[in-house]
Amino acid sequence: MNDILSVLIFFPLIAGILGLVVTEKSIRAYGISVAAVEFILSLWMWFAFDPANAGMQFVKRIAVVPDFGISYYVGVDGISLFIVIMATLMTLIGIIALNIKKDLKNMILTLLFLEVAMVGVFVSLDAIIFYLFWEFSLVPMLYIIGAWGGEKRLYAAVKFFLYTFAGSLIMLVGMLYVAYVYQQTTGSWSFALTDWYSLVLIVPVQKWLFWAFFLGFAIKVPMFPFHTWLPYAHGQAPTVGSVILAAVLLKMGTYGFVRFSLPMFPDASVMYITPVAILALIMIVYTAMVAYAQKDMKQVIAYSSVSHMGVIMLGIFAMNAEGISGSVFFMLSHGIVSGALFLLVGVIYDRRHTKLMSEFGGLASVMPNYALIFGVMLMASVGLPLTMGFVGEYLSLAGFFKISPVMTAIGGTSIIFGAVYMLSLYKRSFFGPVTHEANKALKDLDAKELTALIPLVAIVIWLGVYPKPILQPIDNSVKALVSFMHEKAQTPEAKNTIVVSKRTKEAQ
Amino acid sequence: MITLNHYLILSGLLFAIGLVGVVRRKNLLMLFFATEIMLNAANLAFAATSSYYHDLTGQMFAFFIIAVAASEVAVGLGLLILLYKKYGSINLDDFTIMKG
Amino acid sequence: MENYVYIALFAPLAGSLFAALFSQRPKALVTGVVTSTLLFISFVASVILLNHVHHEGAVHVTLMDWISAGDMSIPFGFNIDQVTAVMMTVVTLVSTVVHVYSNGYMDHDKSFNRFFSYLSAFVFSMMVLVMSDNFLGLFIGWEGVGVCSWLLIGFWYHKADVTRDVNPSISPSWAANEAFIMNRIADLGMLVGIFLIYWNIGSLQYADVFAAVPSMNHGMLVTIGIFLFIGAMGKSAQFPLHTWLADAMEGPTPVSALIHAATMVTAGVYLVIRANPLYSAIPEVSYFIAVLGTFVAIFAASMALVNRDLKRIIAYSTLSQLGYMFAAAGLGAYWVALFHLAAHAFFKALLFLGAGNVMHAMDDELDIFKMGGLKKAMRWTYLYMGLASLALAGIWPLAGFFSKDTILEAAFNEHTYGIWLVLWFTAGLTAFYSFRQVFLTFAGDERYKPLGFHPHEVQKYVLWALSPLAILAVIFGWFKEPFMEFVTQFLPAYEMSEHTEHNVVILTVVTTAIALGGIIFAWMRYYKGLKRDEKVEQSLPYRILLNQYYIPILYERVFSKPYAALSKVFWEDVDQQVVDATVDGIASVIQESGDSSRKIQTGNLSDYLKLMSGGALVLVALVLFAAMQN
Amino acid sequence: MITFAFYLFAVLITGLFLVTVMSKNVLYAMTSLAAGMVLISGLFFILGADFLGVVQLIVYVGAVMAVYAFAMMFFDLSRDVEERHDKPWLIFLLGGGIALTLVVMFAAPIMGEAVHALYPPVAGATNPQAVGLVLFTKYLLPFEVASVMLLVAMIAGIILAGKKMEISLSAMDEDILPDTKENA
Repeated sequence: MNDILSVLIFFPLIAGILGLVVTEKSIRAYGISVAAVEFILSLWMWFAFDPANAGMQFVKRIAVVPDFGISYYVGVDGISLFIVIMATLMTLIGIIALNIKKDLKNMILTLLFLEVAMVGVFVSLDAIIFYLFWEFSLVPMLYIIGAWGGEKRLYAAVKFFLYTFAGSLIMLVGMLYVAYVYQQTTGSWSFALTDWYSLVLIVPVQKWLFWAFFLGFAIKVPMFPFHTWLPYAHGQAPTVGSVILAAVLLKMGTYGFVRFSLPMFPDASVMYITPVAILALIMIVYTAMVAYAQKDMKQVIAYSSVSHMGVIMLGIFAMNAEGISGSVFFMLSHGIVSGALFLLVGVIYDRRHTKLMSEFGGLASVMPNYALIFGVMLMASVGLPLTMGFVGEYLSLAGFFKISPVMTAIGGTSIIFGAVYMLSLYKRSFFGPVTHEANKALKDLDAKELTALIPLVAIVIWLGVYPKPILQPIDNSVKALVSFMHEKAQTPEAKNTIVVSKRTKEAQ
Repeated sequence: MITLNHYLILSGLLFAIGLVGVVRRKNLLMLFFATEIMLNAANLAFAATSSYYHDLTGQMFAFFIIAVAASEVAVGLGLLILLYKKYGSINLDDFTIMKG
Repeated sequence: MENYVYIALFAPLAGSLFAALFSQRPKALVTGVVTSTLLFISFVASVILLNHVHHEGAVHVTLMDWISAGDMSIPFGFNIDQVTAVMMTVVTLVSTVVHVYSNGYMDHDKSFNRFFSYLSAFVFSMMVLVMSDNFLGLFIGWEGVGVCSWLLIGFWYHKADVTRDVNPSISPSWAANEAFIMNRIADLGMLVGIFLIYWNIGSLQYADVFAAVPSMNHGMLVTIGIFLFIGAMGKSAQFPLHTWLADAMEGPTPVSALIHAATMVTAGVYLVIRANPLYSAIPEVSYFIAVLGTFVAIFAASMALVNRDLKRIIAYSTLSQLGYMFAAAGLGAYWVALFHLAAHAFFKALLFLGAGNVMHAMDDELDIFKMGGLKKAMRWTYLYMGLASLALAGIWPLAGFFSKDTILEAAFNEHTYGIWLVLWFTAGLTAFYSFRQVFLTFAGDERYKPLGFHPHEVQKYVLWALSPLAILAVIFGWFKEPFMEFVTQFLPAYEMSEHTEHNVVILTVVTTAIALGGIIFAWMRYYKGLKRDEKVEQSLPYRILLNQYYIPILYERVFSKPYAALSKVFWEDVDQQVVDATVDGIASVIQESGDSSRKIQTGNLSDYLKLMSGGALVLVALVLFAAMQN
Repeated sequence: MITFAFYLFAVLITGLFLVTVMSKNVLYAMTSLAAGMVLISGLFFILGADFLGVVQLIVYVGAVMAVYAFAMMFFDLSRDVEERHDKPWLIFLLGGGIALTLVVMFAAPIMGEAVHALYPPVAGATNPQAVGLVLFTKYLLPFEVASVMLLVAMIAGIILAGKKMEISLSAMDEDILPDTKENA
């Protein structure tokens, strides 16, 4: 059982390599079964996971380069557990819904390799391993966008790659510096996160490191003004690329904040709440407005992702268990919901080879099932209670309210602006009379698409009504994180801002 | 009294001479000569250090450098001959096909 | 009792899901029958609970945990006290009637099954709203009814957008989006209120919150009160968030009756009543609520005076009556507000459903100028609408008389004579526009004939289904005393002063007089038929009223269009020209520097060697420099 | 005596190598190079690295120079080589700069008095013996690798130089010579 994480990482890798000899005909079945096995393995991990334990579980540590303290060090806690499961789930859904004719085999194998990187990032507890997976995730995505994308795919792919790569190089410098400081303090090298947590950095050093890590994560999130790669990447990527990108890859950025920035630089994080929050607010309001101006359905959803990630950022910098738990939960719900929305746009793109809203109208009469599922996901996206979207958005905003009521009120406009652009998208595409001849004979969702989408709908509603099975382990780990940050904080300002929940205090 | 520094200075000078040759020469064969000078300068520095510190490691390095130099000459001249056969020249100014 | 709570709550949900199963099939009568039956079961359970609460006090159940993070712990908990029990009974009763009615009304609609699914889902949301024992549970219902309202307003989504001149609501889907977005604006206010409550009190349970009110800082209470009221303003369509309600008339008429008259729009009033311990503690906010309510009462009534659209007139009247309710609640007469809420639900639903009958008869024509003389063809509908209008006008002994009169008494009692005067005058306007509508529709010359309509009465069972509402519209007022006793077990009692008691007869007479005056004026002008006066119709005040004070156009010019324009600027100019251009600029700087430094690559090895030795020189010099530093 | 020898050798080596890099005549350059190398082996002997001196003589002065001499015969270099020099001052500036910095660097008293010998010469053994002891124990693996490298180099040299040996360039007519001038 302790090796479950290694199995999760390496199973798709081996399967991907073996897949090279599978024939083009049977590759789809092969891909689906591998992804399904991987997903079941991840569910098994959840089953074996002890929700009461807030710390790392299934920890495995093998020294790789002992002289420099680099080790293969993996483990999950409540924060990463569900993101891993989401990554395996979205890969499975993506492969099921795959609808490309060209080089299907390459695509499926690329997705399997991408899965390795995604799982790897979220379970790594060693900075070097983390960084390796972090960068490795770029390559399959680069290939997916560059090989199967739209007209400007090369521009989009290169932009995506270079932009995120530039950011992560700065992060790498930050990591090396942390390791250097660790070596100076303790006399031995280590890149293990758990060792780094115990390192108390002086505030000026924290400030610099905070920004180094910030750049790497913020470009990935993507925060304003580093967001412009995202619309291109989404606009040009094939459906499955967008699904994975929105669902999982963006979460690497916000996860990085939770995993690195907060526990390692609590004082700097508190100090920079205001600038980060201002960027997040710009993200929320500005990109929501930009989303409203789009003509392309996919671009609307792409910009809406940016807007929602702004709320997640607010929640992370709330510095209390409500906000951070909420934003981790929001990461999951945003992954599922935006993934589903991209799938849905892909459905219509397959049929009409256009994504322009002006080309549609009245789809609700022609494709009722499609309209229904789109409607459910739309409502989840605008944060309707009893859907998954609400819980995270509500908790994130509630958490940040403690920091600044005014900023939360501005951030809360996301529920208004979100409704504005999503409803206008829905109205323009689904309502009104059917004006285009080509739309009159559109086929509703077929079995394959329904298989991919219905589980997502079920999850969205299940976790909206009863989020406890997921929220509780997240909350346990987050509470531990918050109280750790509180203890580690040096400045009185940080001590006051980081609020340890009453329940944690009682438990102590 | 000759100290280690003397040898090192000499070796530095020889190295600089070799460098001047490497930079200055356009004829590849002559350029090879200049590299030999540089290698020798390094050998000298090694031998001197070895001798003054009573440590044979320096001499070991010098041996291996000589071995490398011998291999280099063999392979390098082979290539040079091939080049000459193909282009009829061993003047560097005649080879600019890698111009960017 | 727990089981009755769950039956009352989940029966509509079950109905909705059942109907949803058939949503893409052609009409199946079974969906209508099953949902109506389940609604009736829910109604029965509600009545049983009402009775139980009356005798044994409140019932509280907790279904399960919902959200639990940090110190926040929010269960799905339901609390059935007097107010809730009244709301539940009213909601389920009106819903049941509307469901049965819809079986007839939606008979020919191809989306019959879908309609019932939405309608029952709405009832479920409304039940959650009124039954929850905490603010977030209320918020679930609050948003849930918003979505159902969106779905139902936009029920005929296939209609195309038209200009404002042709249809002031543009299209059903446009009206639906307007309603949802406006409600969302208010919901943000409410959410902020909820956050304030959480961080100041640490709980969202009504019991904990209201227990903490007395010990709290007054300024904070005022802030919380204001934000919660912003939420209430959106849902109850108070000025300035009122425009959506009239446009919401694009939905099918049963929807207007249930959602936009009887239940959902009263949610704001319910919230204020529910939070009475809070609002009692902040009289300044309460006073503002009363003033705003009063303003909306006359403001909406004035728009109803000239409108020609059958449903819009009733919508404005709803708005006006909501103003009355807020006035009552703001003055501290919470039980009176609740009483008027219930009475209004009955007669306004009746009025709307009657209007639905007329629409059916007239092939969905809504212009009352094209009707007239329908009483011959639609005797029963005429009776129902006449009764409902009398009740609305506040004529003894119908329901409206008791409830509205009490509100006026309360206004008098509080010495807020301005409010009283305005409400009194509005009572006259109410009577006038109600009967203008009734007379123009049912009396006078048969203007529809040249237009080729063939009106007919609706099915018998539909008329029977309306009878409970008609009966209640008549008799509900007689239960004023028992109602007061019942709800004041929970709500604060409202005592009239001696002074008011003395004047109560005079007040009643004066109020009835102006109501009768309004009716008589309408009778004089319209009973004999329509006499259009071009001069009046061209006059400025008339046009202002007809165009809803130009507020929708103002909103479009001030908010919608600039928002769209700004969005476009943000996208095309800022995002592409500034942000992205900066990124590409950096990239092109790098590329161009590479392009220009390409010249170094001469291909001549000798040049490279020169460069290399230059580099070596620099490195050696650096080493030397570093050595000198030590 | 040793001081004198050092300075004598130093001056001679410098002079000879300068000839090597400055001369236009290949033969002069090669001859002075060989002479300089012989003198360097002299320095090795002064330093007590007898074995190294011998290797220097055999390998460098003997083998390497012989290879150069053979190679020279392939190229028609009996006349003076013509070289184009764009910026002669730059070359000497660079060379002089490096020489100057190196000299300045080494002129300072060498640091690291605390250096410990890793493999000190075995007491009582002559230099070749001592070298042999270290070379065949501590450096056995590099030694073997070096031998493989030499073998590879030998084969490579033969193959490279021996390709198309059957075609004689000098026996061909001018016009059927492989494209020489065009490609140059």
